[in-house]
Amino acid sequence: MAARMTAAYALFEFVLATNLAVGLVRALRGPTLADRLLAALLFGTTGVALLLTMAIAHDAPALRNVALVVMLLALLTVVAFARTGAAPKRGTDDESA
Amino acid sequence: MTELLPLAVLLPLGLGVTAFVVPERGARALAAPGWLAVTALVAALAQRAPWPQRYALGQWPAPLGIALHADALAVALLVLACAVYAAVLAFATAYFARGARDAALFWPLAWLLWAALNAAVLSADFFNLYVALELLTFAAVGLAALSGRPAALAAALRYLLAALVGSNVFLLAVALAYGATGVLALEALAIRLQDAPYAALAIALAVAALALKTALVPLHFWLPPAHGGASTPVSALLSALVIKASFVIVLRLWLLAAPRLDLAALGQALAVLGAAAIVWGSVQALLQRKLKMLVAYSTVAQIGYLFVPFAWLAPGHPAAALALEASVLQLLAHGVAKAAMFLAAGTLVLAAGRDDLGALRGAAARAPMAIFAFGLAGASLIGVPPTAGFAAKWQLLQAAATSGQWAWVAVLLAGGLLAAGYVFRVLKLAFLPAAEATAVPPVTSTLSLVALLLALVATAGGLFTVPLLDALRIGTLAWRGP
Amino acid sequence: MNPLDAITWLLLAAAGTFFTAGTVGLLRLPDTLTRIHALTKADNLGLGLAAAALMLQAGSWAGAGEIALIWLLALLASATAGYLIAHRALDERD
Amino acid sequence: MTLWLATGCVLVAAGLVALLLHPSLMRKLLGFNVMGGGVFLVLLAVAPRAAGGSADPVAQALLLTGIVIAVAATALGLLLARRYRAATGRSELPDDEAAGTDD
Amino acid sequence: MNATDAIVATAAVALAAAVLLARDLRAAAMSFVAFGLLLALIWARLGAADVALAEAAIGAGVTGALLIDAAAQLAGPGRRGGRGPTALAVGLLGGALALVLAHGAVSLAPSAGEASRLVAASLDAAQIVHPVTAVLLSFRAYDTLLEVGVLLIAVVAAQAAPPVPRPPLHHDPVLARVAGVTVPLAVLVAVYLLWAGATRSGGAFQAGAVLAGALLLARFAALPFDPLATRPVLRRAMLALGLAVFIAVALGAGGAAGAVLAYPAAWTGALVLVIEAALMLSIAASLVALFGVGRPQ
Repeated sequence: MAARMTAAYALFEFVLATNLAVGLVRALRGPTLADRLLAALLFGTTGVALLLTMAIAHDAPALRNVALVVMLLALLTVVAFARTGAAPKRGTDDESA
Repeated sequence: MTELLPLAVLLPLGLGVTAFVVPERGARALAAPGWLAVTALVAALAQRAPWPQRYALGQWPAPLGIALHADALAVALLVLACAVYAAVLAFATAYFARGARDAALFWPLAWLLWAALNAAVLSADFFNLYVALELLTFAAVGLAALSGRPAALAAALRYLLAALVGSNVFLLAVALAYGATGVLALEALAIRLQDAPYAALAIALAVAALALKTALVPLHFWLPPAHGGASTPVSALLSALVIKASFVIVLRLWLLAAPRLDLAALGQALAVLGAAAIVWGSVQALLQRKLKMLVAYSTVAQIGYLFVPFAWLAPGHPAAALALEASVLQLLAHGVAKAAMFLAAGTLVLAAGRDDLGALRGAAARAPMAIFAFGLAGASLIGVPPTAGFAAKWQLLQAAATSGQWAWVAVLLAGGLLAAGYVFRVLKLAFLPAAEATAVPPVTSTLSLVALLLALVATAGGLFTVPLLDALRIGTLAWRGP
Repeated sequence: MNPLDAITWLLLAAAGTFFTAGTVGLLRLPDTLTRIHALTKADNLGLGLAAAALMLQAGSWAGAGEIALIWLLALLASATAGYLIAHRALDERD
Repeated sequence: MTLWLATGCVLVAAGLVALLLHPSLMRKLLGFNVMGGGVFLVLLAVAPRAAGGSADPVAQALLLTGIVIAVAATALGLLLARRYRAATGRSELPDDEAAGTDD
Repeated sequence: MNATDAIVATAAVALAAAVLLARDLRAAAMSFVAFGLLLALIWARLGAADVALAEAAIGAGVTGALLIDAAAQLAGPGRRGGRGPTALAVGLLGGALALVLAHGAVSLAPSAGEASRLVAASLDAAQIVHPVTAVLLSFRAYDTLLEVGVLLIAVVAAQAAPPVPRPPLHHDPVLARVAGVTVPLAVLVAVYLLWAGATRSGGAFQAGAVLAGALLLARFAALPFDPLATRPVLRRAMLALGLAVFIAVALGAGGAAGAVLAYPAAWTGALVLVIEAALMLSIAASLVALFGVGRPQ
């Protein structure tokens, strides 16, 4: 693999990782649960991109399956989140239920 | 044909699967033949001295594969399990109502627990020990939660969470040891651990985790509610066997994996905690207002006797062999006695209608056999000759004498007196005239009989200590090393 | 460098830009509903571009196909999330 | 590897503290999972490196086993906790241990 | 070690903090999903594709869904975490442990890695191509056997606490459509992972988790598709199948090969596939059973 491409992948991986880190802020801040789910989803897409890149950069095709599984179970998480909406309390974070 | 070793695990495992799939009726019918099969297997295994015997699973020799390791210690535990299970299975058959939900769960869990016990005492692989411990923990927690009552659920949760801390810490120890040596088989570890940095840290973490799972004071907080709150057959299994398995793993690591490490300080710490456990547990037992909680705290105290010998379990120590024998004798003696005591206590509670010491008045008249059983078991816990308990504590005294450390003797005597205190507290109440007349359920006599028979074993055990020690030659385990 | 690699370069660069845009949007946009847009639009575009770039380098049809499938799944996931969250976000507004 | 080791140790400590301190049952289970992740990380980081940059197969197998056991423990704990909550309205264990036994 | 690794590691620690400190339980559960994903990334960066796969499927996926699902019910009167001297003591203890550990682990002399070298050397003898699969189902198959036992025990124990009844899920056309596409796909992926396990990353546990994910998705989306909705005896049989088959092969094939848990060389591939298939089904059934999601009315 051309050295240039390795550099490109490394750079792209770095950009994605930075995105992850910055997206954290939203995951930490909320304020609503929906926002946290959004952040988790951002993690999902970014993480998948990262996995796909690594699959090629590090020549580990198995990581593609990881990305596939991540995506499939991200759907499960989203649905579970939506389906437990009928919770004793809702809205922004506080435990004074 | 050492195939018997893996079969000792796979047979109860298979019985558990069967008992889980078939309806309760079938599972109940399975109890007697199942016990016979496993016991016959263990008997055949016990015939085959000299120990230790090894078995390479899948024909992959350690350290690539996992080896089973049957030494005298393991065989002693296998036999103890057979004895206790005989009583517990018989007791449970009468105790649980036919087709009841808790019965339907008890049978599979009991078999799976037996498989876990055998797996834990036979394994000679650090990570495999972790898996076996998980098997043991999950089965025990499930049994503790059996009744599904809120109190049982709380106790089971407390038990589970404590055990999970232990599991993670134990796995951490495995990680460090594997990183340091690149192997998981205990003998291979023993050779490489001696010069590995932080080898002692790995062993110390593992021992701490196991102390938590064995409920050594001050890590005992989870035990009384779990053992005292469970259904009676379960209490017997948990108190007599489960904590013993995690203790055997401590010995296993001590003797097999770390013979070349200097663990004197750790040993002293364990011994001191053991002494503390004897005093603290006995005092708590004296203060309890519920019979089964009293018995549970007595377990906390008796665990102390298991750990005190670590004061002398050091390479080349003159009392090492004596100490090891004391520990193993206590293991067996307490296993039988405590199982008998819990079965008797459960029967008394059943006869009295509620678990409350006050309700014991007149128990001697209501359930004489149960009281007798309780008394005999108590005698063994106190250490009255010629009970097995006496033999164990006598061995311990000799070890203390050999090493000229008389402070321990004081602790042992104090423990005996306190034990006498809480046992007689129960007996005194039992012989007082009953406050109110209570209808005694007919099943009581059957249950009492089972408890009594086991208590007799605990009593007579002491008479056979010498042949037993000759047969096991436990002492030779000390520092034979790999 | 050969044209294939050059295209990959460009696509990855574009993808990176869109990802960053999505993240910034998630951070800066005023409320949940608009943030949904940031994510579902920009991020999936970014992932799409990245997927395209990597498909060029996948080397095997199977690999390329799997990448494409993953992207489609991502679209489905974020669309669903957008739909569901929009509902929840609305009734969480108070 | 040092980076991953440090990360693992921090996770272990954080998870352990939460597991011991948090009164809420679910938070304890979260702590258990975080601690577990840390332990796995330490295990994989100290394990010998296999050829070709891929991790040690033995360590990978151990982690797979550990992950399955962890999910089983979490699920069991959550089920017991839910049942307990439904029966008593509490999502925490009573403070004094003996309270576990009266019924 | 490079910048990307450093960022990922930092993010993992920050997310752990988010998981442990979030004031809302569901928020904590949500953060845990992201945390699991980050762990999967870490495993991938450490070259442990099999673990990454399992983490994505089990750690982040099923566990995350479990936590999100439970959080709604367990959100309690928020007595905040321990205060006072105990908290301080435990906190210090934790910190100390971290330091000692870190120092101990770092100062470990790199071991020769004897076990893993033996694995590499014995792959041909084991007749299994993928090293991790060889360890899981041949060299250390006993671990795996007991582990499946752990899963079964968890399922049995869980029956002491029957699932708390929950409100029936209303039919949501969009969800039904999405699940209608995803569930069959997930089933396919599960089978693919099972089959891939023989030669590449993958295997029964990952496959079983993905299959469980599919079943749970179907339930959450209130799809009529539910293989587990059958007579209790059959359901229990499905849960026990994996362990039963494993034991049967361990003894049967072992008898032929001359040792428990050994395979006759010619049959290794087939037997391993049989075991893995049975395991996949039981693991999926167990995870769903442990989830305690009532079937839609």
